[in-house]
Amino acid sequence: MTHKTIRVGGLTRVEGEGALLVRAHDGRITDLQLRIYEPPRFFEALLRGRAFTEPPDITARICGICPVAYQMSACQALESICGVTVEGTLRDLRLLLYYGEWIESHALHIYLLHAPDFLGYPGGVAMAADHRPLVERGLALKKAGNELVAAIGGRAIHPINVRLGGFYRAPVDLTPIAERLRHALDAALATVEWVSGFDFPDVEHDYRFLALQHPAEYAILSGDVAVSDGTFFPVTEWPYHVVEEQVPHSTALHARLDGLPGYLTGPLARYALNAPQLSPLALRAAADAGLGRVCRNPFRSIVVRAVEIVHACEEALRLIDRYTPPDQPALPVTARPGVGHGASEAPRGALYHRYRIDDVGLIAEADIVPPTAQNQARIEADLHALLQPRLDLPVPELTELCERAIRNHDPCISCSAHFLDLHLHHD
Amino acid sequence: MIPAPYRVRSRRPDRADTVTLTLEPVEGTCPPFLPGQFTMLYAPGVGEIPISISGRARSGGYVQTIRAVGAVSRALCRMRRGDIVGVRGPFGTSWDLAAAHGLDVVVAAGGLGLAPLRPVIRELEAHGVRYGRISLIAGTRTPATLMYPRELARWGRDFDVQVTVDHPDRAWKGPTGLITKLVGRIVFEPRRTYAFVCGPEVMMRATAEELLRRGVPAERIALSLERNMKCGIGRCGHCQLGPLFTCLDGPVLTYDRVSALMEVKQL
Amino acid sequence: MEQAVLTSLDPLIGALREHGYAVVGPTVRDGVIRFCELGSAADLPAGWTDEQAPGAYRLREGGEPVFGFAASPDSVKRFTHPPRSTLFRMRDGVPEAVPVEAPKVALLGVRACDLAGLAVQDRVFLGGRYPDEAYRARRAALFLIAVNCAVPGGTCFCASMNTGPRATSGFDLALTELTGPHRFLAESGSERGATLLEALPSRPATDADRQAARQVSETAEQRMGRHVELDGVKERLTERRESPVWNEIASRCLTCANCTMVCPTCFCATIEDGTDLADGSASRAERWDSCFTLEFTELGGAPVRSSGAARYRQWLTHKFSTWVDQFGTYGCVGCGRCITWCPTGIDITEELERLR
Amino acid sequence: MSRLAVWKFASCDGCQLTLLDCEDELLSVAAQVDIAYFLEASSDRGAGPYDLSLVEGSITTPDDLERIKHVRRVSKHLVTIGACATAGGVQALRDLADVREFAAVVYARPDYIRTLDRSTPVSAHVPVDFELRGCPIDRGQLLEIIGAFLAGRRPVVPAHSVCVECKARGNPCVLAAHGTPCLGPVTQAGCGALCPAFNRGCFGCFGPMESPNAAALNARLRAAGMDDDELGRVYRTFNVTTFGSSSDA
Ligand SMILES: Cc1cc2nc3c(=O)[nH]c(=O)nc-3n(C[C@H](O)[C@H](O)[C@H](O)COP(=O)(O)OP(=O)(O)OC[C@H]3O[C@@H](n4cnc5c(N)ncnc54)[C@H](O)[C@@H]3O)c2cc1C
Ligand code: SF4
Ligand code: SF4
Ligand code: SF4
Repeated sequence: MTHKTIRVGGLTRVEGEGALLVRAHDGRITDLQLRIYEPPRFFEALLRGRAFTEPPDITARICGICPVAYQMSACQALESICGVTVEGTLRDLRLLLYYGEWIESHALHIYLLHAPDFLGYPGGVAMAADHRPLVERGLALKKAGNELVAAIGGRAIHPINVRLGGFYRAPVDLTPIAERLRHALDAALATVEWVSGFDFPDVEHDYRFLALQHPAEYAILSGDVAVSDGTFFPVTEWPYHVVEEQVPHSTALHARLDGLPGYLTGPLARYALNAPQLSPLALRAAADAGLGRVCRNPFRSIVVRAVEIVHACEEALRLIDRYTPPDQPALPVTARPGVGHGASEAPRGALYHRYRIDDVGLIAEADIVPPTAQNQARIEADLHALLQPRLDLPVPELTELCERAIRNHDPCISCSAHFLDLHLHHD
Repeated sequence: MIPAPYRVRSRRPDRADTVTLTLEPVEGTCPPFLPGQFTMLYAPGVGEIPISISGRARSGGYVQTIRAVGAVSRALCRMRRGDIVGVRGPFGTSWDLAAAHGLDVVVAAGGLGLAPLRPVIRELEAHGVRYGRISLIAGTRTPATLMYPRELARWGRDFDVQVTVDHPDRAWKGPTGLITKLVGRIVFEPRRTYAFVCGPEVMMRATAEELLRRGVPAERIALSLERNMKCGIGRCGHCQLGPLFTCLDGPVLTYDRVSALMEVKQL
Repeated sequence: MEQAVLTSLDPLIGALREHGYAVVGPTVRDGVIRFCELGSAADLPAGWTDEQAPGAYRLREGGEPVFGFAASPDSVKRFTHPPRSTLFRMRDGVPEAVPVEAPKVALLGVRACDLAGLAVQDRVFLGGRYPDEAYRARRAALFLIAVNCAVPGGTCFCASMNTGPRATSGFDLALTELTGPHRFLAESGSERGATLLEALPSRPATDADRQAARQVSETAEQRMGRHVELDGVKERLTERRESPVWNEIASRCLTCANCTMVCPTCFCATIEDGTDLADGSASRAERWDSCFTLEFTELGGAPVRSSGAARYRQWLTHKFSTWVDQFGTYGCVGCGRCITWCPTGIDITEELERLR
Repeated sequence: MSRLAVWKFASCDGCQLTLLDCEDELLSVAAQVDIAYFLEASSDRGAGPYDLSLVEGSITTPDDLERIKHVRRVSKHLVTIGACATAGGVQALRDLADVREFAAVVYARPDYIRTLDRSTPVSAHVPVDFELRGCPIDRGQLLEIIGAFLAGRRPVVPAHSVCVECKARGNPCVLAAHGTPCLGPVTQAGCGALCPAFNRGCFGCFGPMESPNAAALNARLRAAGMDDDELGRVYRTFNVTTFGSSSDA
């Protein structure tokens, strides 16, 4: 018979726990489920009753890969309730911290998780057996990112120096880190060149992209929400546009945008919507890599990530260059009741937080929409499109292809505050 | 604080968990030691612990008996012939054998306490004429855990040797229970007796108290104290017992100096 | 002893630099007056003072003097007995000593109690059968410029310990800050101190300067924040080993070890043996330890001093009783740091009084 | 070559990421140790048994309850890493609430969610050879643990207070000098006294030290301006239950 089932149990080289199940009947996919079995941790519930100052520390623990993203979205949502806007040097420091996380997270994904797919290794460490200098370059790049995070945040994972209004202590001198970033910038440029030479499957999807947009910069820390269909709205209107729904096969919620499922957030979206705002070297690297104005091939997202590392290094250097320590490490923030929204661009895409503070300064409601939840439906669509014409391939090959297609989106499953194994059944 | 590299010249398993090593310096000769002194033995990369010297081998090396109880002692017990061990020392005070000349001698050992007392017994064996009556009493958990069984049998030809066990097996014909009971079974003249006592602290206190009660003067009851030691040279502070640094002022101390200290809980 | 009057400390700092010393002295940083490398006399905490009380330290603006404050949070111990130092590395069975780091440091602004603390450390580290050569090297690399205390802190009791407030020995130079006009009476305490002093721009000291300096120390002595009755304390503490007071103190004691860390004389250390995962070499480090930790007395898998009461008793008894047996001096110099920096404000002078 | 496995339960991935964050040591460690099972980093799934298993995350689902027993069976040494695995993690806040109500807050169909009432440390279910604390763990301590287990030595992971490290680092005490509430005196060392170095009070992410006297500290923290609610919260964040009844404000 022509029943076929593919199961990928325990997705590897993704952050968190997930699996994929595909069923096909008579050459048609009948069911495709990206399952997230990351145990639910109920962050939105456990935040209730906590002090309004606590979400930056608590939500950081949603994800060890991108804690800064959580801290930044949380801070901005809460500050907006309290009527505080962080600007100037303190905002620069936040950006620097965030660039550090981008460099670290993207380098991790490119070198240790994603590139092994293109070169045929089970992982970065195995790849090092044949390509040691390459892996060492990747690790050095990653380290530069981590050091930037640690220089500002205190440590690379779950920084301790972030607070509402700014920081507990502002760094005195960032020049030592600049030296490392200059090397990182070279390594980033070399990375773009390297990954752009990979052999990419010829696949394009008609994505609906969503990314933050900022008038003055390639949006990362803040911005309004732009969609490739022309929709544009402030973050405060997020809840009217993005609605999360639960699917039985996953502990992650799926998000719909303006009633339609399957939009994409992350590097491809940012690049499509904001590329002109990339730093000069990043723009040139993108052009040299042949990315074009918009990139719809998810396999090439690795190139976009590399370009974004260039951008992050170059911008970070610029900010360090103009850095002088602020007079005060933080603006005073006093609680007041109300609702606030905050969004920033985590390495994997837009991350939205909403909080309501009650009249004694405690969190009454929290809502967090992480990028992976937004992308899950779209990843399923990618897989559908990819598998449908190739169902005749042997299962091991299909399995590998599926894993690769999923890794294209660097899904961070831990992130699915509320969120992913491939099981392919040809029934 | 830098150990000298020594080589394991021989290794003899004594019991399931106890090994006797003979150690020789990679370069030069072993510094002299006095009975009762200890060295700090270093298992490279694992750690360093105090271990008594229980004799000098014919080759000149230190003979040291180690029971595997934790990480470092286990690593030392696993050492093979030819392996490198770090040695610092010898450190600490010694058993004052000269003070026992002309006196009856009681050697009391609990468990592994026999190891630090072995050089004392060897001296008594070699120069028995210098002393009065010599008795050796030893307590052990089970007959199988008795230290140096062959040597004990040999010593039994020269001295009065008595052994008691906590948990006898079927074959055991000898006494059972606390070592203090053996004090009543040996012959010595309390006022003219010198006692060498080594074992767990409770055993040493009970034995010392029993000897004291029978009239052995406190200053003629010598004990070997055990405390946490990191440096062996009075610098790390860990081994303090009241005013004493156990590593410098001890480990061998007479009961008159320590009885009051040993009474205080958690000193 | 040479004496001279200096009007500025910059030439002194400059001269020390020229002699290859890093000049380390008090400066305002992180909300406290602490010892850091100085660029010039302008980095000194002129116009700042501190208020010290049990468990509390506050920085305050306090008028004109440059040295108008009391003991710094940290003691000189950091320079002579650093928090952690690597002792040796071992590769293929051969141990190699790690060279001792003994940078040339000029400490500007140490107090009489600090010097007394150094004297105690000298006995501990150099006085016995096994002198610590690393300590000796670091100690020899220090150039010590004392400042006589004018404003003792609320937790100071050096006068009762006979260690201050006036520095009488153990320094290369000693300064007394004088006002109207602002100047420093400098005296040398060593040959190198005298040579240095001679080379500085100065004017000779007059009787009036000397009189003013004596006055500073006398006033300081009368302003001691705390007092300890030493008479019989050594014997008393050993007699009080079973006192219920220890348990009461333990109810307030955090066993956090802050007191031993800030104490200028506490010398206890532990050994950390390890291996390098990458190259397989072994190494040993020495690091500050404290009689307040449980591992300190671990024997056969359990600590000897398991209770907080026993640990506090060890500490206090060591300082005022058994130290005397061991080293012929008290283990306390009256700097008051353990009182100020105890998070719950346990005050040894008060506890000694209660144990009377 | 010794074989290492890394396992994940309910967690943020941060603690296992710490291994990948050992950028300078990762490749040399990999030369000494066969990293046989590490899903986050490799799609090779080397079969057990393993000499050393590092386990991240807390036990929160019926499936995980079974899986941890499997991990124990295939591991010679099992070391738990991080506050989730050693103390239940921040998600153990559910222990103080009704988990169904928690699920209802987050999910429209809580009935789809399979979860346990409590988030428990690994040691609640299987014997553990060593617990490495921290949220997240410290990189240096992780390398020490791996080295110690391979060399058969006792890991140098002191259980004393953060204050010891704080003083060694030369931080001025934020509690005494600024009146900033700090849990350092009752928290186990390991982070190098990071927060005080950044002018912030320790919030206890390494869990309780060997002999915590929270009652004594609380008196001081109240004096520094913390009220009972705040005290209750600060002890119950990343190590929800381990500070114990002594943390009851
Ligand atoms: C002066 C002196 C002389 C000595 N002479 C000798 C000698 O000749 N021969 C000899 O064998 N020993 C001797 N010792 C004792 C020896 O030093 C110790 O046994 C050694 O320090 C143990 O170190 P370790 O690293 O092997 O064990 P550690 O890891 O330090 O463990 C120490 C002890 O803790 C116990 N332990 C560990 N974990 C637990 C637990 N969870 N519960 C209960 N107990 C636990 C172990 O059983 C062991 O007894 C001497 C000690 C001193 C001070
Ligand atoms: S302990 Fe903290 S850092 Fe580690 S996995 Fe759990 S939440 Fe993440
Ligand atoms: S700041 Fe906190 S950790 Fe540091 S010494 Fe003070 S109380 Fe202890
Ligand atoms: S100081 Fe405390 S809260 Fe901060 S990192 Fe260290 S243990 Fe965690």
